[in-house]
Amino acid sequence: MVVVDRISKWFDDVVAVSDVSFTLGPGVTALLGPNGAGKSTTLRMIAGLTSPSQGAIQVLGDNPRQSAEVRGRIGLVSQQEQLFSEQRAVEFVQLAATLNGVGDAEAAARSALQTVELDPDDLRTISTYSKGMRQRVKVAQALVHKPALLLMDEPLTGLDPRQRLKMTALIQQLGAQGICVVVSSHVLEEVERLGSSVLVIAQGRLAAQGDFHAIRQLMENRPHRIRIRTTDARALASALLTYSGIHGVEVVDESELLVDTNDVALFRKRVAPTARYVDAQLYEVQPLDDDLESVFKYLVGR
Amino acid sequence: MDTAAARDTSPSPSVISASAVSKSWGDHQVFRDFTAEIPKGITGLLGSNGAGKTTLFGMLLGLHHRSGGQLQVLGQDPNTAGPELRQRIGYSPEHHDLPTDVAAQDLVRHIAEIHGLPKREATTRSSDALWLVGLGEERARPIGTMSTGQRQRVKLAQAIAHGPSLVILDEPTDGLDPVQRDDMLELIRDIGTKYDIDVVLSSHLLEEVERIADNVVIIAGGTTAAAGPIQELRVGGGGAVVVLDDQHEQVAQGLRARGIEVNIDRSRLLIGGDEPIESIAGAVRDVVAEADASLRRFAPIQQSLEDLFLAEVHGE
Amino acid sequence: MSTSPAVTVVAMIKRIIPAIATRGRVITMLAFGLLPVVLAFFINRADDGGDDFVAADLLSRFSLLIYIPLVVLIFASATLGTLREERTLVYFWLRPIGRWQIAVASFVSSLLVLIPVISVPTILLAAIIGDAGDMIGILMAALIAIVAYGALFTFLGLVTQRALVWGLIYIIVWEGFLGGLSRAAGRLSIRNYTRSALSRIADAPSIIDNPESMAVVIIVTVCLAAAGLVLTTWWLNALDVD
Amino acid sequence: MTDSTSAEIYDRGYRVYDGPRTGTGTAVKSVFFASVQRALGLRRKFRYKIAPVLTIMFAYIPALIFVGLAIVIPGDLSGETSDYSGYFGITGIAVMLFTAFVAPELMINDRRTGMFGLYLSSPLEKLHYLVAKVGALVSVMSLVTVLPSLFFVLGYILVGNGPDGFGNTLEVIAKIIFTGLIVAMFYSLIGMAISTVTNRQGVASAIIIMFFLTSAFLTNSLVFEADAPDWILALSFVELPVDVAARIFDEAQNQLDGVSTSVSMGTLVGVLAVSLATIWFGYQRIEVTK
Repeated sequence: MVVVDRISKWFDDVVAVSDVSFTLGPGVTALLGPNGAGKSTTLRMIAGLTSPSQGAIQVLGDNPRQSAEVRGRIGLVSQQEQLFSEQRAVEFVQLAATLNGVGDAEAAARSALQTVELDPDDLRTISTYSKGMRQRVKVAQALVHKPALLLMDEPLTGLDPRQRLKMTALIQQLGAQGICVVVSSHVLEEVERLGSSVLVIAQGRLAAQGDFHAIRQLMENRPHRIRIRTTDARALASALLTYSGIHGVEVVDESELLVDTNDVALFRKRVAPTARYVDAQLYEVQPLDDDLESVFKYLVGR
Repeated sequence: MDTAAARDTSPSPSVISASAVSKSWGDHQVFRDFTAEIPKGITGLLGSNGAGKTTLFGMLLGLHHRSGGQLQVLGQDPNTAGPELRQRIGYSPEHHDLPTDVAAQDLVRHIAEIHGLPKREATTRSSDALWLVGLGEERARPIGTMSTGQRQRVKLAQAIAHGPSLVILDEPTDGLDPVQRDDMLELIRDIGTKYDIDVVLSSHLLEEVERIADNVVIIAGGTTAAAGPIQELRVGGGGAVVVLDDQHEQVAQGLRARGIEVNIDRSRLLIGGDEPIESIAGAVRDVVAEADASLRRFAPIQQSLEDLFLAEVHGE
Repeated sequence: MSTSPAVTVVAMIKRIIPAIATRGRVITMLAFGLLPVVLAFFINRADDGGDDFVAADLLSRFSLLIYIPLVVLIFASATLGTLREERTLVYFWLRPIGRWQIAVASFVSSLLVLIPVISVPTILLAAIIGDAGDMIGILMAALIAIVAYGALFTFLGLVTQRALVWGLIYIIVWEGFLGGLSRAAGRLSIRNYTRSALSRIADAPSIIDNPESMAVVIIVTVCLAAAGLVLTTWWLNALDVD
Repeated sequence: MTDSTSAEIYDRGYRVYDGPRTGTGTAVKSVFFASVQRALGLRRKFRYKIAPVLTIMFAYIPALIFVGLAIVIPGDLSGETSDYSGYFGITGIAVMLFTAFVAPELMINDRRTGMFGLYLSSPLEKLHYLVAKVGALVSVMSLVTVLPSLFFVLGYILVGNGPDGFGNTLEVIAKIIFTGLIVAMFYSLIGMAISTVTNRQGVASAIIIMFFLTSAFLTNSLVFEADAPDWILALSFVELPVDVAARIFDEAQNQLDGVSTSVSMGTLVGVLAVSLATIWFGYQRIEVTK
């Protein structure tokens, strides 16, 4: 649905995006990267808000910057918070529906608001809404015309935990309906929860691409550190050191040790039998850098 | 005014002591009964958006008066001791929009000066503060040319440059990516531990408060939902999580055969119900070893601040 | 599946008008316009032998040279200017409609706000100290000013964030100062045409020397409006929206 | 160089400040100087200096021309020299433009960039802040009111065309400083009041210009062309402050003929009071950290 072919974008002499290519199909894709890595710029180019300095983008088979028809099939949840705040939510979403040429704009607006769990009959203006509610209004206006491509720039920022859970669930649900949803984020836990395919952008370049678990698999080859809490740290430590893939064990105290390994698969297979062998109880086996955050740091190279 | 003396003779051991504080804006009641003792150290103030974190900061600074109750900050009542108190507090607001065309060092020096530092001291201290937050090389740049991460650092630098006893940081990690967030948290940790400055920071990201704060205050519904040292709030709830790469079914069956309750959630097994880790650890080790499974993670289920937060904010 | 342009343009106008016609702004601008009305009212009571020529002359100087250009600048530059400044332009821009519709909607919105805001004090003033000919003349001249300045300043609001400053410099320096230096320079200022219109319709030769004919005035105004719309559309198409 | 056996590592960097602290006075001074710098575009990029420099130059050009003329045609202009206060009329446009650009810059910028919140969370109170701002604006405005006229008089003195005698010269200079300050104060407070009620710099600039032009234009048209009573001229705010200063020095040539001294002074005091009230109550309503 989206074909990005070797795009670059620079502002004056600052390179924002450099030689990035990828294609996107239906389902949720997370666009991940640190601030200033080029996520927003990439999303803006896909939406046609700005054109690449080099390279080409095709959305639904056409250039998004030129084709009005393509524009009508894109929904964008942008990052800025400002909305037409003196309006009621339903009026704002209805305006989006009208401009998108939706037949019964009011009905579409009401149903979009219900999708994001906002009350279409709410008489308050958007200016009285909390950050989370505004975020949902933005999602509703992006959904109201049933777009084929939904671009969401940092939709989870500024939401509190409960709101984030709900937004995550909604994104998953939209992806399951066959919409191509692109979500940019630097809040890694959420991307992990989305369980989607991931594009990692760092320093303007595509650093990794693929299924989240596949990326994690690729990362298995790097050194891992695991914390073990046990009843007999010393015995377990010397037993583990006999494996060649385990190159360092640090005994923190009687009940805790840290294991460094290059062969994490071996460690995972052997830890329980070894503990049983030396008759030590395992109270905790905790990988210290198995989360996306560390994967991300590894990719970004800092 | 001698702040060294003020610091030592502070009558209350608490940095902030609030009892039954209430605050209304017109008809809208933000706080009805906020009560908390905030000791020295780093304190995280948690609450959902709109819970009144910023309003509370305004009251601590004496910028607007509470509607009722008692409040002491650094041993003084902010309603009456406003300017004197604010001289000893550093404040970093939530918004990112600082004057764009002013150089970072000019801003920080200016703020230090109005907090009572003589000109020369203000100049050297602001330079020190900017080096501390990692903007030494960038100090002459206009703030408008800086990234969100750098602006957050400028805000931190202007809050600490004048050597305050207490630093109040409103959402200091808002808008930062993970790498920048780690750096910022480390900085705050340093400020709170190395220089004997007490820190109160607000956040809605629970995990970061867990990482650096000594104490936590959770506000919800206009009252204190929970307050205390972080270890006391993070109590183990019993049970454990087992994450495997393979052999889920066999391990689950083996555990059930030993009378342990098992729930499968994707690749994770949630086991043991309310039982303490000690009574299930042996079974887990043996079953995993017998099944020749790859054990990715095995840990007691801790009630995280997130759970606590969800319970406090929406439990009633 | 696209709706008729009339529907979408009206929908956008309904959104733009409340955004630019904030209560404070309308009241302030009406107050500026009503100041001379109040003064004129008292003068008229104190001294009922007022001269007839004064009304058109006073109006032409105050309204056409200061009041109308500034009021038009404030409202017209706000139409697209506010959308850009608040970064809400994207909610019009990223829709399957021609960008000319956005240009037309902003221009019409400023006309719809400006015509009542400007004509209420103008009619009152003319009613107190002028006659019917003056009133028609000043209203026509005001309308021409609104259309011409409106098209120009709508475009200016889209192009620069500091539209008000550049607009002020344009009004004071270009129209006010340079435009008065020579006849040729005068033809490049909008006030030449608004004053010509007033001079012709109200039959008041004291307002401007060698006024342009009404045909020229109308042609120039229509061309300015068209140019403003075309430029605005073209700029919208080439714009990087954020 | 350093002897390797006696090397020491010093713990430099951030230290907690335990020294004495200066009071509110210094804080006000700091805001004052920061505001003056901002108004003049000092310590900022070149493009921020263009507008102030041009406007200030604009205010000095007439002085240069008059002094130049006095050199070229000695003696001929002596009649004009008595009317130093008339110089304020000539630079009126420059003063108005300067107010329109500087007052919003000093007031609105702080509110929009969150600086105002940072100020209030320091020992400064709203009153201190406003005192510093009024001081800064009046001082900067003096650059286009007091200084050009002083320059003008000094030029005349240098070419031997100035007032007679040392006492007279001092008197003229004192008058000019006083008049200039009244003009600066008058424009500053009106500009600040308008910048208090508007939240956008451009709009405030436009309203300030509109305010002065409207008042001067309307009152003059009404009085001289529509036979309105003369007291209406007191509402011509471009001329009013100069007129009041002239009256205080009891100069024969008043700007506003036919306006009684009490009306003229009363109007000035009234306008200043309304402006101050607008600023004060406007700022009382602003809440930070809500």
